[in-house]
Amino acid sequence: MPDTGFQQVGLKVDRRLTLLENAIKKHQYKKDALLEILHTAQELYGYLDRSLLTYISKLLRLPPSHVYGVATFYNLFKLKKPGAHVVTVCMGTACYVKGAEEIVSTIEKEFNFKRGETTEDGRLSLFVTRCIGACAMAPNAIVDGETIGKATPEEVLKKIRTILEAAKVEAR
Amino acid sequence: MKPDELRNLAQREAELRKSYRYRINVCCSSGCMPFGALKVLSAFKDAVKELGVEEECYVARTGCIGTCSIAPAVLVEPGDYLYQNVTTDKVKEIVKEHIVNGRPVKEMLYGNEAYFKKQLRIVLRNAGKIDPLRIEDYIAVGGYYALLKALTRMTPEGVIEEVALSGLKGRGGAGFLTGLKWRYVARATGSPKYVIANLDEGDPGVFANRTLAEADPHAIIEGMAIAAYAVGASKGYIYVRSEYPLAVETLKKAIEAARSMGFLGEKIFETVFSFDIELRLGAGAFVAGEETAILASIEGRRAMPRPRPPYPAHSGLWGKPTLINNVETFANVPVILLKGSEWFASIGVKNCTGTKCFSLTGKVNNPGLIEVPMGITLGEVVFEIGGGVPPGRKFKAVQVGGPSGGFLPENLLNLPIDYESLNKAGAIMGSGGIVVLDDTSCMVDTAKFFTEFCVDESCGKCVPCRAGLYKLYKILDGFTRGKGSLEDLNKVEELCEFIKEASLCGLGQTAPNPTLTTLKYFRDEYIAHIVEKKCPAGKCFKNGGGESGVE
Amino acid sequence: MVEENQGLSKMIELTIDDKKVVAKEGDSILKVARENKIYIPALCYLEGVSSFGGCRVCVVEIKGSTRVFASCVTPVSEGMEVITDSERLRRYRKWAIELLLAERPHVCSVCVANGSCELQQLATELGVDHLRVEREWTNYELDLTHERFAYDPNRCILCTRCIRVCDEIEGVHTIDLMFRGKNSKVIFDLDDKWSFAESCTSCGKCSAVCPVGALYVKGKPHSEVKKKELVSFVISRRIEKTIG
Amino acid sequence: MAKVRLATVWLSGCSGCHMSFLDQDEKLLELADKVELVHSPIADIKDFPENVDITLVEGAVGNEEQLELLKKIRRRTRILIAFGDCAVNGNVTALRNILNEGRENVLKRAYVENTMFNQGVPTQIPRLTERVFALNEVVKVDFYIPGCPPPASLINYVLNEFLDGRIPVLDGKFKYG
Repeated sequence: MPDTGFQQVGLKVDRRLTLLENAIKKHQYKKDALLEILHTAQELYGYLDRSLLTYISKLLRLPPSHVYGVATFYNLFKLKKPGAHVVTVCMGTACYVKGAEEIVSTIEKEFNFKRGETTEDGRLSLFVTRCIGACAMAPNAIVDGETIGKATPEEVLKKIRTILEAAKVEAR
Repeated sequence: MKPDELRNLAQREAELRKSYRYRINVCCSSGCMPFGALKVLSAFKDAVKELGVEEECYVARTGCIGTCSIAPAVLVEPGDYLYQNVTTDKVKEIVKEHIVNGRPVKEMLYGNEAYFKKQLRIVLRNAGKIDPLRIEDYIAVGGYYALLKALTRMTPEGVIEEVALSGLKGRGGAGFLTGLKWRYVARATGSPKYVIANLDEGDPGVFANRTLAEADPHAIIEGMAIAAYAVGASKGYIYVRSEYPLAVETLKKAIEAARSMGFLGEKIFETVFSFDIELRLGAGAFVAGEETAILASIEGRRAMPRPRPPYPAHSGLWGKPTLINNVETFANVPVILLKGSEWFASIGVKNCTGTKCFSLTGKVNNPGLIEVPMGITLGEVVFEIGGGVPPGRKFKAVQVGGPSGGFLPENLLNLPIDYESLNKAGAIMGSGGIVVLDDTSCMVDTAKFFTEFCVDESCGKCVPCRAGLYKLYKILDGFTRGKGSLEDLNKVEELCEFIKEASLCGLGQTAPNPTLTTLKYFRDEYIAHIVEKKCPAGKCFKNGGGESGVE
Repeated sequence: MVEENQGLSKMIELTIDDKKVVAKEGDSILKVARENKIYIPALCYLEGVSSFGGCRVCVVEIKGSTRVFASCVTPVSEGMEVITDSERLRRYRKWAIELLLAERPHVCSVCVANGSCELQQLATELGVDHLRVEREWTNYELDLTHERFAYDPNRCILCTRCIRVCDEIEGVHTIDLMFRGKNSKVIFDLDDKWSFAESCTSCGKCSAVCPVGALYVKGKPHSEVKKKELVSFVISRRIEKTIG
Repeated sequence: MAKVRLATVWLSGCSGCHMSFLDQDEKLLELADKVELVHSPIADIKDFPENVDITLVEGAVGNEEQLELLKKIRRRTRILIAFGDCAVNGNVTALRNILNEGRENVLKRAYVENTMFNQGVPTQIPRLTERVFALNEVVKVDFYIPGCPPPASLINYVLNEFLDGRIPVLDGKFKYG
């Protein structure tokens, strides 16, 4: 295996790196496995930073701009570190029709940031997604993995505050 | 696996099923999961044990039963008793009364018979009645028999002929004749050939494909294997949205199970036919559902569509002949082979046979996953199955076909659901979404919402879609803020025509549909916004009027 | 994408604007039309590299079909009847140019490409004398880090000519697109500043083929650079062909 | 026969289009036979007159006074011509839209940050519009003469066509920039 990789790009040698290399090996360094590799990398690292992308481009022998182009084309791949807590509001048709926009704008106003962003202190990220498929219970919001069906802005805000408070207490 | 082994296994499983007097099916699909379905499942298992009816009552974890509005839903067989909003505290009573005492708990039942009356379940034949993670469950209800039949008693051409005679059309939206597509791939030169099942259902508000994969993954796998045999492919891919973790997990396990049973792999049923399937995950790009974009995505590139010809049938994955069908199309195939093309052709209407799955959502009393025979009218779906709009509200429009489907008004409610009729009215079949709007929805705002969706999802390759849609969105956004003039309506129509006609792929070609149909059927709402600066539904103008100085 | 024809291929007959022409099967309508001195306006098309089909300026009608087709990516076929000019086509082409002009702040009077810009020429030719849609005033940062070249994303029309020459002719693939839709942007390596893009060979082909003023050579009149660099580009293409 | 009432107006622009207008040289004399110049930055007429046949408007709309004036022009003119790139699409004038910083900051940049003497935002000037508009973003425009500036010959051609009762055809005659 070509070991041009990790030292050059500044990746730490750890278990995650081994797992990533194994995944790449499993795909026999095939260029067309790029999407699969990016999935694996994001699962392991949480997001795709420059060093990771450089490393993948070297191992798969793909031009860096190609790897970057693919990673930025798909919404799912995150190039920036997401916040410690994540709120995702479904903006599928059913949820939109039933008022998801109000939930999103309420959160935006409350924490003074925009959808797709993370608060300055890195504690909260807000994402919108297109349909999580629980349309019958619309509108839906997911706060740290927990789905709130038939959600109201107040309810979601309350949940976020509880989580942030709990985290604060823990930190102390 | 040898043919005899399949028969024996099926028999054993069927007997095992019979040995239980009751079967409790707990829906654990994505619709019910967020509302505690798994807890309900284990509560049922505990209750059955506690009350000592383990021997006579089987508790199964199943896929979607179809009634998403009453999540978590539980179905008790025999008799198909459907319990609604089952929480863990209700479990014990249900088991005690229904199973032990044989008296269904009437107060907890979902009393809505009309919901099922007009439905016909072919694709969803097993949904909610088998455990998707147990391949034996699928075999018990006749699974993989169609594959056996195809491989041992039919020629590839014979399979294609049967599918062609059934009149099955692609369920991904465009409605191309499936048999014809298969024939093109079968006749194309080049090897290896590939089969792709499209499960990149990115449409907001549409979850029919996902539910199918969660409820009956083997029907998809079997359909793909049959297709592979028919066209001469040896490798298949299922391209699935990664936003569907449960569907991904279910499919992954189903593929492994099928492999270990020998339905996938080398020399299936001891014939010369070999076929295997790999999962490929999407990563959040609606356009990747487009036929040529899916190829780019599987090849690890940006999912940008390319012009056709060459068609994937001749030059698909890595330039090889490739068959791409929607998962729902594949799920139809085993039934067609088992019951015959004539039977299938007798369902639905002429030129449009069979059934179609829809996710029914929006302002409707009974949202959920439905399957209806082609030719059923929109009115029947919205009012009889869907139970109409919520009390006190007035029906306004129904959208068919996902984000790029048109909105149809009340006077088109007797329109039959088939490809031609929908296209003529400005809607599309799409991948199967029906969204109902009532008088609280503003048509201008809704058109804007869908245009914005398409702006976000445009790949950016061609100018009409990339730049045109964004301008369209800006103009519509202006309308909802008090900007714009009546002349702008003509401009919108001209711009829509350009986007529709000159865009490269289906995304751009259909994206103006919401705008065009709302302009056609609800023009008065646009005029109210522009002239009176008023939103009849009270949705718009919340962010103040127009920019300073602009007339 | 329309493949370059190799070796012997079947000849077919078709009509373009009522003129009977003979063509190699598999060639694009645009190529065949040009060979027969029939003019079809085009923008993202560049001879010598693969066709992209993005700008939709080269759309034509084909009898028997209600749609329009980008002639640069539509192969000819036997008996095909192509119409290259009609009121409808002119309308569509106009929209394409207008939308491109409105997509980013194309201010000709302060652009290096003023006078040698293909977008500007097409606007004149197709009569786009004003914009019916509001112009976007994007504010991308200029990249002036390279010692010889400059990149102004605000003038980019996303035709991908630079990407295609960089990949197919120079063979380094320094350039690609990032993001998608209206946010698409031409980037070097990992969206690096140009001078930090390791894979770049500074060959200058990208700026030579840029139809607008997005990629350009610093400190020289654009019109002069373009002619000179295009000549060397064509020569390199020829060498490529003889070798490969 | 009564002379055609012609007006020219200078909004936010560099006056280059008017210079080009003057570059018609001897043809201005021919023009003078046919038109009566009822309003122009080169003539000292305060208010924009009523009942104008043709108005050439140079420049984009950058402040509220211009906005009002343009609306008045529209009301009082039969044929309103966007004269030059700024009027047609904003051009250099509208480059401030890129800054997207709000009108106060634009003024600060011009009168404070980039000056050494007499720093301070003047108070006696018309309020800037939030962004700069091309004419057709505000009023209906009847004809467009692009160019930065449009060549004198083109201006002359367009005016003469209108004077002769024809609608000019710019096919291939104009050029942005």
